[in-house]
Amino acid sequence: MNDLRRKLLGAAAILLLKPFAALAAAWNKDAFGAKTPQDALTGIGVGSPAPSKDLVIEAPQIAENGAVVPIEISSAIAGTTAIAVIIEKNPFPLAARFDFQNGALPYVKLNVKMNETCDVRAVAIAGARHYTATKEIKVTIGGCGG
Amino acid sequence: MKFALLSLLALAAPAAWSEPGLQDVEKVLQRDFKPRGQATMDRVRQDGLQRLCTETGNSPPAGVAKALEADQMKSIAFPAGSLVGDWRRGEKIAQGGRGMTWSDKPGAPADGSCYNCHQLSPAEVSYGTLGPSLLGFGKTRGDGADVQHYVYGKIFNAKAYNLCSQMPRLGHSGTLTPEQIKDLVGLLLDPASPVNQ
Amino acid sequence: MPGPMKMRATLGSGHTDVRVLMTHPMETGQRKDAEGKAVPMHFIQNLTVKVNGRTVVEAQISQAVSRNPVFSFRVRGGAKGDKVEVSWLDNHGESNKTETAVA
Amino acid sequence: MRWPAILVALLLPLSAAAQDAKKEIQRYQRMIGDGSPVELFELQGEALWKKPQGPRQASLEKCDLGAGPGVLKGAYARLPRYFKDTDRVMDLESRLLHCMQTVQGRSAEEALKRVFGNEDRPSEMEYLSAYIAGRSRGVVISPGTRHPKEAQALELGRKLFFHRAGAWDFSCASCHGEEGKRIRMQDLPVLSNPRDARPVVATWPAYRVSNSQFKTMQWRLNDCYRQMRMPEPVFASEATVALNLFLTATGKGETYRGPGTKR
Repeated sequence: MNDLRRKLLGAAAILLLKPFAALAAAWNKDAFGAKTPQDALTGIGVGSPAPSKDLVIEAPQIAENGAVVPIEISSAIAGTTAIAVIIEKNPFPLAARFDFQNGALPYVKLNVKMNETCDVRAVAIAGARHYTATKEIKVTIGGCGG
Repeated sequence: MKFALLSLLALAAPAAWSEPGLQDVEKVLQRDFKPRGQATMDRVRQDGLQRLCTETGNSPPAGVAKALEADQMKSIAFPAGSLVGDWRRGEKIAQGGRGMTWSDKPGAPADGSCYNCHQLSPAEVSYGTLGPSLLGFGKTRGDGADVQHYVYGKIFNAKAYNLCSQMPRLGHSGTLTPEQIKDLVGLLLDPASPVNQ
Repeated sequence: MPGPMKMRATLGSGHTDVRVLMTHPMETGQRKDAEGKAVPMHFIQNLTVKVNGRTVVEAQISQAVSRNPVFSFRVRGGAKGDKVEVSWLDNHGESNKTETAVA
Repeated sequence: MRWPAILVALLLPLSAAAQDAKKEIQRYQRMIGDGSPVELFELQGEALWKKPQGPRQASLEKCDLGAGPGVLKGAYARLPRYFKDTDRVMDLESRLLHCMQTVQGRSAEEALKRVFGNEDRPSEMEYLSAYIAGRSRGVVISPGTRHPKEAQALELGRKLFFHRAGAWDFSCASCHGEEGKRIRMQDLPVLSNPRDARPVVATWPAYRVSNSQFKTMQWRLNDCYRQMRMPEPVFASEATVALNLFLTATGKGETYRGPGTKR
């Protein structure tokens, strides 16, 4: 196969992929690929967030199974425009980032996977200010384990 | 009066079916179960102990129980020397729940499923309660030869001590090796084991 | 073809509750199938919630979200009949969407 | 006077911690129930129920689950029950198997090929049971117990429940026979006791979050026997239907509110 043909095929592929690429561009590859909680924070542009009682994580302290851990996060911090969820001991700690606009309240409930017992960290972004809250969730073994 | 008598008769009329006996149940099991992996059909055939415990609702007459417990005791081959193995390995064996099912690889080392029913190390909060808590077991009893002997024997064949115990005969059934049982004895009795902290 | 989605949007006190279920394997890339072959990573990356055509939530998610994801959101105000639309896009370029009217 | 005080002081921290753990587990279970994808399985089950399949290219819409051909409302809540056309007591899965053969013309072998799904692909039985059981929400559970064959199955089920066998000497009652016990963190219902059996039969079949799959009652019994270190019960066999009838009859009178969500 000659070089020109390969290049042409490549160009065609890029053209075909373009619509998807444009859509998928909003996925923060660096932050989601980060292997430490700190790198994940850096990846979403958050330096050292301040602990806040107005950012509330509602979750069970004990999960019978790490495959589904329900977490509810709400922020009472004025001007909150985004909430991120970081699971500190997961191989890739950043689990999700939600951006709220046009009347969406800074609230989300979701189910996440947890590799082991650890802190779940919520981060709220309110303009240039960043806040955080954590909650430890124990992941246990349920059932017969066989 | 007549009406009442009639309905009584109707109740007393022979049912169109008869209550299944133990033999019938075993026939049903033979017909409706199939071997898979290491779970072969010989497992549905009850041994004398299983039969007696089923028939008596786990309360056999004391005399019979004593005799059969003595039989079970004969099945235990106590190794010579110290029976206290490595508690670290014991903790792993106690945590795991694999072994002896049709989905387990035949010949692969099995676990003890201990935490399914017992509390052991205080750090493990997910423990079952079907059996008694064994937290601090060696702390109160020491680790002398008698205690070692009792713990080894109980794990090897719990039925030698209590005929209709719900605890599996982990050594007798071929689930755990003598080495593994020693490691579990270590977990329970070693003063350094987390169980005794 | 992606499996079904299901959404419920109801009026709460001063806000609208949106709950959406989506069928998706959310594969981490770590799992092996019955034949022992590694199952490739396959997970939703983007999620968009719109009310009457206006985007209200834009989410980026990872493989750490549980299989068959469920999300709840809240939107200030709202009225019966408002049109809520949720769409997702995964790392294979597959997508799906559903819509419902606020009840 | 000082004795009880010391006792209380000694016991309190432990029981308080145990109470907290129990409360947290209940919270966990409530939260996974709130965010359950069960409805997705019901939707796919409905599509499958209406999909023409098999040599006859027929859907299952003519299948008689006991309430008449195609009648789904409340049908699940009255299973297992005796069926005249087969002269057998049948549960949902055994009846579906029958319909796949008689209505759709499929072979038993083909219909039985994939009765339990896995993470890569759920089974037809799982989707269908989600949909059909869901059509009994709000209906009081009342399986058949009056026909002689039903009475006989019920008695066989009771016997099986207490029958000890297998490599580990277990019966169902080994784990489900004593009040207030648990395996690991999981409470064990005493399934021969109506109080415990009622909420269980009211919520199976169910979505299991531990493997993120929808599971049928036949699977539940199958996996119990696996953990009991027994050979495998034949799918939809008389033994499994009898055991299912025993459990369901013990829990009768409860209003069905499944499919549920389990650990």
